[in-house]
Amino acid sequence: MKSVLHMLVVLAAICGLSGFALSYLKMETAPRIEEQVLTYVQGPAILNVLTGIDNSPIAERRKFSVEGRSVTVFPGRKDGKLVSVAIEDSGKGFGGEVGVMVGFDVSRDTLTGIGITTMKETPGLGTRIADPGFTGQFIGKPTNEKLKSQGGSIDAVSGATISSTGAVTAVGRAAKSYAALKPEILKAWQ
Amino acid sequence: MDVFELFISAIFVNNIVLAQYLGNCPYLGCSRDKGTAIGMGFAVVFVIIMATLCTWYMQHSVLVPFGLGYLQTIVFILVIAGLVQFVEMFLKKMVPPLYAALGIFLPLITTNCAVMGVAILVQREEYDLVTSLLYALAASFGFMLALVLMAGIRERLETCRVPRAMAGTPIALIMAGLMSLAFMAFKGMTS
Amino acid sequence: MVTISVLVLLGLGLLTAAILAAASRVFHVSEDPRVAAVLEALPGANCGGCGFAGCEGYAKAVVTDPSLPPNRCCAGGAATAAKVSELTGKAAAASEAMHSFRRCNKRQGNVGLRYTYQGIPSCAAVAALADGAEMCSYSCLGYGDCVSSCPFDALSIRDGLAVVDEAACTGCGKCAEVCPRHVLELVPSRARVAVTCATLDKLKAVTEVCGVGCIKCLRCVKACPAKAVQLENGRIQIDHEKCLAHGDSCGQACVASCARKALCSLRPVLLEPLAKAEEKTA
Amino acid sequence: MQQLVREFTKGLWAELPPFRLVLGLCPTLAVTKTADNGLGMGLAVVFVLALSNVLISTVRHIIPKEVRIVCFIAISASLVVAVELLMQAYAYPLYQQLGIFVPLIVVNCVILGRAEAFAAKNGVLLSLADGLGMGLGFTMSLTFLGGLRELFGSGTLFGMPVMWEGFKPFTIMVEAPGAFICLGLILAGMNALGAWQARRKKQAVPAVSSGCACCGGCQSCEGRK
Repeated sequence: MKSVLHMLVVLAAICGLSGFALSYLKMETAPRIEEQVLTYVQGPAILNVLTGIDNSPIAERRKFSVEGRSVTVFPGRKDGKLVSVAIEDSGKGFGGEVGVMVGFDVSRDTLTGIGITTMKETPGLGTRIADPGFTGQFIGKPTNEKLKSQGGSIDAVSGATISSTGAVTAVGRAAKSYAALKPEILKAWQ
Repeated sequence: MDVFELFISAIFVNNIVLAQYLGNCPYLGCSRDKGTAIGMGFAVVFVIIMATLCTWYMQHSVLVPFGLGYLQTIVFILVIAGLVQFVEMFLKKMVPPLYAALGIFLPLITTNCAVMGVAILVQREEYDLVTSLLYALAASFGFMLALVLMAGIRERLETCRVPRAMAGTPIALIMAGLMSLAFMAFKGMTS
Repeated sequence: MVTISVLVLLGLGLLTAAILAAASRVFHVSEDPRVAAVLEALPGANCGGCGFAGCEGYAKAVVTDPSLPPNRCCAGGAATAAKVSELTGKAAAASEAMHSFRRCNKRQGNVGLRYTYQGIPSCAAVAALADGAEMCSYSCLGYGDCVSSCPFDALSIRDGLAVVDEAACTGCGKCAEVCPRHVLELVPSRARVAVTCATLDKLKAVTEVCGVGCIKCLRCVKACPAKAVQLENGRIQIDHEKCLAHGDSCGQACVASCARKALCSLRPVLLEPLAKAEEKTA
Repeated sequence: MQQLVREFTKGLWAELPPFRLVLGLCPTLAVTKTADNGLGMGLAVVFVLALSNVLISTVRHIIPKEVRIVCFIAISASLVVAVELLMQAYAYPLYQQLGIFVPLIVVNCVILGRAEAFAAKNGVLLSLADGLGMGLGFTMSLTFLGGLRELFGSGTLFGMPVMWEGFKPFTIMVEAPGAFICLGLILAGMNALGAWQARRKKQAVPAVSSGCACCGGCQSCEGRK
């Protein structure tokens, strides 16, 4: 019995100690990890959709809350003046959620572009929603843009209607957040 | 994803040993003769499926709800190590014939990265439970296939004249390379 | 977050330890502690020379089977046997040292060739090809499967024949296992006589291919006063226990009786000088 | 002191983990597409190996025999999680490149093998020397293999183009078959080198050892010192 107790105590102590040390380390590194993930995962997409800016959108990012959800907004500034913002959102695609980074022109309330950040669509079919042929259609369009089949002007990728719909849904949801947050955004970055 | 496609792709196209570099130590270590290879193969099939089941539940009932995703590695390996040791004791008492057949391979499996690899891969792919188990089954069959094929080749190799410096592990690795080359031909079979 | 992660890992550690502890109780298989001790004493080469699957197999068997002698481990030799006998409480019966011995003298018998073999250099391969390259279907093939099987470097191929280095041979029997023709067999190191032919053929079939092959005339069987020489499974076999028990008084009658001496030469003791020394003292 | 140096240097050549002992093959093969990946993986292993050796040799007396392996695994797994976090925080691109092989450091036979064979039997300082030596040997091997594959497979070294103009890379070198074949050739080269050295010193040519790959049971291997 004593040996069993010994076993229990030692193993539990090792596990508990490592749990403590690791969670401490996690808390210490969490902000840096978040920044790194943003830089390397969302970063390229953000810089893609926010063209002609001269600040660092990731460093100046800010969190807002919309209907209880936390939304991260990345501002794009030129000569210190806010010209565009990027908001990420997702919609249901064929293989799972399609994450889309959506850029908004603040003065004209149009889209400056979209970029796919995460997706699990069928390689060769659904993944073509990340091609410029599809994403490029959004540049300069109004924020409530839809697919042609839904009465809008966007051509869906042939053979990947569900993936395309997912992307458009994501754009729509981001636009909704943008519309709700616009006053706050303008106030935050003047 | 189509079940059939998942199977074919996990066994041939993305074979865990030859395309994903997992489980190489037993692949070279337990491929001296076919009997050993088959024994090891079945032990791995058994353990991978059990481990995937346990770690899947661990992930979805503990790690995700508490937001402890970063502890995945340590939790999974503890579960696998405990599981393997438990299975060994269980088989020894309850199913001695099976223990006699697989027993000596079980302790070797804790450090087989194929087991841990499959457990982590199904989480990264975010498969549901049934798909995870199917994937685990297919992946472990792929491991067994590679192992048994390799054992067949090495039994033949025994009777061949091999340059002295190449004898043993080097020639086995080169054979593995050629096999992996052959398996690359399956690429493109699934989309 | 700290509390939760500590709790989760603590719980997991406790659970693992508890399950393992419980399992080791519930699924406890009572194992003789002597098995572990014997295993410790064995060299751990897992050579299989004892006839069991690895050292653990022998350790288990020697503890549980009272009739199994403690000196089966050839790799460990006398020192290991002494330890094992101490642990198992078995009297260390005088360990009968064994040697591998080649039952073929094809060079002396002028065995001809059927064809020239140029394939894979392995006895197993050549034996599978039309019964081997030599006229005799039972001769030493000379491609050295035994050499590569020997864990102690006690074998070599000289002039197409396997040669046993008696000083290095531990009598583990690996070579006898791999020899596809069973030309190699284990004989006690003290053995006085041994058969140098492995053929299963008889009479003319033998004389046609080899000058020194055993033709199964059975004179040796009749000559042996101890009935130690017998025809078993088509080959002459010597029961060395009986032979050694009977002693030298027969003057190696079997060797003397062998038809034309050269035919089936039962050779004197492996250690010829010893035999000669004994003769002198007699 | 001498012993410390000996334990440290043996990992650098005499018992070079992937090439001599044929230990830890999976990461060796998987992450060596480029030299920097090999180097990064190697450094992660140095960190885990040195610290796990130190921790295990510190607590070696209080660990009960029955849960020895589980305890060793728990210790090295914690260190691996720490590496994962640090790598995510300070070297995210490397983390993305190495992917699943970062958590799989925990099942790298080198770690458990050294824990069992060395740290569980020796003092803290010796274990540290052993872990550092083995880890650096591992790093060297990985960087070398990675450099070789990168050089022929993409014509670059640490990301810089070094081959002549018009060099056509052998793409196969950065694929799985190239990894196996490259490692096989390196092992053969090591064997040939060993035989040549022995001949020069007029010693018997050492029997080619098949290393650890002859069993694969790294954690049950206690005979190795």
